[in-house]
Amino acid sequence: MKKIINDPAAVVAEALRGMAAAHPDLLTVRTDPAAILRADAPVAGRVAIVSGGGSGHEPLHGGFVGRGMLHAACPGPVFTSPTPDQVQAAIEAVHGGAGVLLIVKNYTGDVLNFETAAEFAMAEGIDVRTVLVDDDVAVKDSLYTAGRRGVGGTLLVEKIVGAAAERGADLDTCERLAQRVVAGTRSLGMALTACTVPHVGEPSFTLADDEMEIGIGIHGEPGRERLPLEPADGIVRRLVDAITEDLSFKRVLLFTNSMGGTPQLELYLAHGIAERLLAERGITVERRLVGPYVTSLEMQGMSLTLCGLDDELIDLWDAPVHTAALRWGC
Amino acid sequence: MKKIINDPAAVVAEALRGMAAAHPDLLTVRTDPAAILRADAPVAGRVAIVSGGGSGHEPLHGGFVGRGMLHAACPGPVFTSPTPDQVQAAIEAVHGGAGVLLIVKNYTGDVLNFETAAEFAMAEGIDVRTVLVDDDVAVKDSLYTAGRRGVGGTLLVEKIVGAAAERGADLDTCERLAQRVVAGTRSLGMALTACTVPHVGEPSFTLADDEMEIGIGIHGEPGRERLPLEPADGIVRRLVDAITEDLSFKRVLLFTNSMGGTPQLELYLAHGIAERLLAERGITVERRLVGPYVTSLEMQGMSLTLCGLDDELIDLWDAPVHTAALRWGC
Amino acid sequence: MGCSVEEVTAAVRVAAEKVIEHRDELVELDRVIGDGDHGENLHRGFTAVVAKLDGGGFDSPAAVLKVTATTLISTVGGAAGPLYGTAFLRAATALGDVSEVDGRMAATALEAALEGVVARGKAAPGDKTMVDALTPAVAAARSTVDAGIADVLMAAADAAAAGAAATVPLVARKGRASYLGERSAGHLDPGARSTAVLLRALADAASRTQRQ
Amino acid sequence: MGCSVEEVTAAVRVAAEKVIEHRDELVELDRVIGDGDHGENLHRGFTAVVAKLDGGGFDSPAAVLKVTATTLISTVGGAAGPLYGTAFLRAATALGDVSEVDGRMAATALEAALEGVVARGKAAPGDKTMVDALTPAVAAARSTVDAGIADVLMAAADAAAAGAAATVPLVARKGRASYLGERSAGHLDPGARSTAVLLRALADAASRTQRQ
Ligand SMILES: Nc1ncnc2c1ncn2[C@@H]1O[C@H](COP(=O)(O)OP(=O)(O)O)[C@@H](O)[C@H]1O
Ligand SMILES: Nc1ncnc2c1ncn2[C@@H]1O[C@H](COP(=O)(O)OP(=O)(O)O)[C@@H](O)[C@H]1O
Ligand SMILES: [Mg+2]
Ligand SMILES: [Mg+2]
Ligand SMILES: [Mg+2]
Ligand SMILES: [Mg+2]
Repeated sequence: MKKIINDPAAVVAEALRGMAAAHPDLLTVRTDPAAILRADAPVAGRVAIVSGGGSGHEPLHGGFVGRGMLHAACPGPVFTSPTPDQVQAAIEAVHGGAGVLLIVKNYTGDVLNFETAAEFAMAEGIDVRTVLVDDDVAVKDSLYTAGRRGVGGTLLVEKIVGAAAERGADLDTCERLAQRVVAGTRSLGMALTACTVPHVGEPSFTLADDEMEIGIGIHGEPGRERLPLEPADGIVRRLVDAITEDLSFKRVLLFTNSMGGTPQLELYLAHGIAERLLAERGITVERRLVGPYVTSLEMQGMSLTLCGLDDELIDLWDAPVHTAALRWGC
Repeated sequence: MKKIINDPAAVVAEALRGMAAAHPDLLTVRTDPAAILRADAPVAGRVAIVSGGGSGHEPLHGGFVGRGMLHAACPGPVFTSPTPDQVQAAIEAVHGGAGVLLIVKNYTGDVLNFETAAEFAMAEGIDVRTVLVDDDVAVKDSLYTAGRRGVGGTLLVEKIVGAAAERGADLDTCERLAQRVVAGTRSLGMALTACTVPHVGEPSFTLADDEMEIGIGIHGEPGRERLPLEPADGIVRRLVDAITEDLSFKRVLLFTNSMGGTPQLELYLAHGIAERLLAERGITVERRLVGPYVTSLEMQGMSLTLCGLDDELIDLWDAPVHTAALRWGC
Repeated sequence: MGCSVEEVTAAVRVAAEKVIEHRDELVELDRVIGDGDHGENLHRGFTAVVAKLDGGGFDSPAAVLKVTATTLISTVGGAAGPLYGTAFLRAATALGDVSEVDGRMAATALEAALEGVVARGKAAPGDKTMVDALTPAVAAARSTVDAGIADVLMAAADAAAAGAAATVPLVARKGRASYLGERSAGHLDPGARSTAVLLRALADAASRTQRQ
Repeated sequence: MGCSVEEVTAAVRVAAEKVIEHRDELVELDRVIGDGDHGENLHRGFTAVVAKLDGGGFDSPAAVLKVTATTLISTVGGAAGPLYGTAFLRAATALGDVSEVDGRMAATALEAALEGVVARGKAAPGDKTMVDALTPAVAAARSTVDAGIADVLMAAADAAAAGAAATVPLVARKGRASYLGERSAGHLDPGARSTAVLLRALADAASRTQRQ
């Protein structure tokens, strides 16, 4: 295992120390339990947006804490959801009197831990709502699985709902808005290589030099289908086809995401192909985001996310945001 | 070779197409010869800042084109400097009547090609100045080498001089400012793994599982010293020591850069260590930048850059910038 | 004769240490069909449990199980944290304020634990989860309920081991392994395995104290 | 008897094709002590040169060399683009408007090429660059100057090959390989190698036409 780390068990704690040092004006970083908070939290009278999950997906979620997006992020150990105490402490730290919306990726661990935290916080008299993000079309949504996973779309939900909360939308509105974005968002990822979790020390799975994995998760879980490696045109077409077969789109935000180890050059190349394929299908790309935003450590690969847009969602997407990883309008 | 590409010879052209699609309002992307231009170029009465170099270092340079930074970037093939025609065409496209400053990384190929372009442009009556960036302390600056290389510090020169040009500084002022930033900036990089250039098809060098390379270049060139892999504390200390031995610093911008394949989690961890070591040495970190900004394709590794600051440089660093990869204040 | 509060404390500690010992095996099982953290998660959680038990001062077996539950909930994370936390919490509640745990109570506590896991995780037998180890364990415990606690736990441990082994051919329908679909077949479920390890250790500890 | 404009065109085309053929070898040499693009850069440049030569319509040997120069400058990039571009440009200037190139003129043109490369790149012999192939080539050409062009170029090609081979033990002091310091020793310089390939192809082409 080749990593720039000290003790594998201390990776998250040490990274949080670096994050605190890097963004002193923007963030307050707490340890024990770990939380990344907006420096100006709690924001009185505003719905607080809280998310979190296992670490290793950076900049998700800590990189999205700040004005116009998250009020708090709860980082668990690498690829392991945070504990209820941790989430509860974050909820209490950022609650500004208008309730708290939890944005939770749909994994059993995340759901159970956030659920417990929400129960505790509600017992303290805080109005807490939860929205599950489950945008991954790789997983069949059926009674026979844990349901679709939350992947790239999570960022879009956080940005759009964060903007609404910043403008003063109430908890009901934020909750419905988040559900609407989730309902209109679909993603699919693929990997060329696996990542190595520090405490595991070896790659999560092995792919031959001429293989790729379609429908990869963001936790180093293998995907649903292993196929011979294809040129970019074929790869991107598979992702676009699967997403647009799952849901029909007209006006969209196109999010081309690196799984961490894929360079910008390849990512822009893939993005260009996706734009072309969407144009061929009569889908209008109104907004785009290209970069390593929802990652799986150093995994090489990419995901595409399409999010259906209307004028309201565009306006919220364009609203000012000031976080470590996403910033515009201020 | 596992990459999301089609034809290795078409990687840059296809990536530029994707970049154009991703940033329609921000950039004008030309092909044949290739150039990435500010959408509003030429900006009348402003010094035009032009840079460029081999591709594969994204977001450098194209990701830094826009308000408050570069007016044009000339992307060569992967790791190969652009040709004089290409640079000359970019110069002519963005020249706004107040002269052009070329920011060139100090490599023989870049120097020769930009030099030729400058000659041609000056023959057309455009006042062109060139500033060479040579911030890499890995290379001894002596008569017996091609001189120090330009690496991470290039971004800082581009941002600071870009801000001055945006505010209306004249060509002499921009040139002197760039020289001042170069003189006060030092970097050092290291790698855990090599990258693979698409048209080469195999890694630029090989490192054993327990080895690292200190003083790595950004073109997949091996570095100066191969050492047993160390924990992050040791790695970062080597970088900080070498940089601060080369030049003495008081107030600095600390730039912790990923070579492309190192995840944010590790990068923040390394950043935290660097902050601690600088504090121990009595060096005040006034500004910081953490991310994959000056990369070497998918190489795993990092570099540190220290740039001496004074109030003027801080003010220029903080000035609004709106590019694909760096954005604040607007 | 049943287990006193000291004996329960000792048994939970032994169980915690066994799980800690199995860290790498559980990591490896989870790496193959999950995300490779199950062993690390339980290692972190049960290390904290051992530290809590070292503090001592428990006035009932239920208190021991309760502190185990809350410690697991606040340190494990992932799916296993809330599930094992709930299991120990329900077991504690089932024990009430008894000062000694006999075979019948142990079976009742195990049954409550299973119900808690199912209530939280909604898994059915055959879904390839820890429920596939716990369900036969509860059945076996119930059918030996009149024996001593050592025999009850031994029966439960044997059944859990068999149940865990029987997860190998299953296609997962809950938890992270379910994302793999058919490809999850052919592998042991990490959570079922850790349940078997826990129960085996509890049974061993009980036999030792009961034999003395 | 010297080479006509048609013969010069044919010789440059043969040289271009040879370099194109050596793409992978030059990539590999550059991968080891540089950045692995030398073969790709020259492949791109000389492919463009061949296309330009196909256009035809050159009224002097100098015109052929000049279009080669400008094509290389505008398509190769890297260090080699401006250096080879300058070399061909200076050679073209040295030829002036002669309609046939004899042995003496070939030597003069080679010497001008070397001066151009040194003026731009500031490398001295022994720095482990293309200068280490060109310098002995010029000396050899000068000493056979009264022979026919085929013999002059053959002598230059032999000397270039030896000069290139002699770069192996050298520590680079110019170009990208210089960053490696001592570790650059033990490897053939890619630019010296491509110079040797070019000269060998020109010499072979000249012998063929002169023998006819
Ligand atoms: N819904 C569920 N019900 C019961 N057990 C479950 C459920 N989901 C997962 N598990 C158990 O949890 C184990 C995985 O735990 P762990 O790896 O710690 O959590 P995570 O899946 O969040 O990484 C699985 O092997 C399985 O036995
Ligand atoms: N200053 C110089 N003078 C003469 N030749 C040089 C000089 N620098 C580099 N070269 C030659 O250029 C070759 C490398 O060319 P190439 O790989 O195309 O460019 P780059 O180094 O920009 O990648 C070297 O092998 C060397 O022979
Ligand atoms: Mg997990
Ligand atoms: Mg090069
Ligand atoms: Mg797991
Ligand atoms: Mg090269």
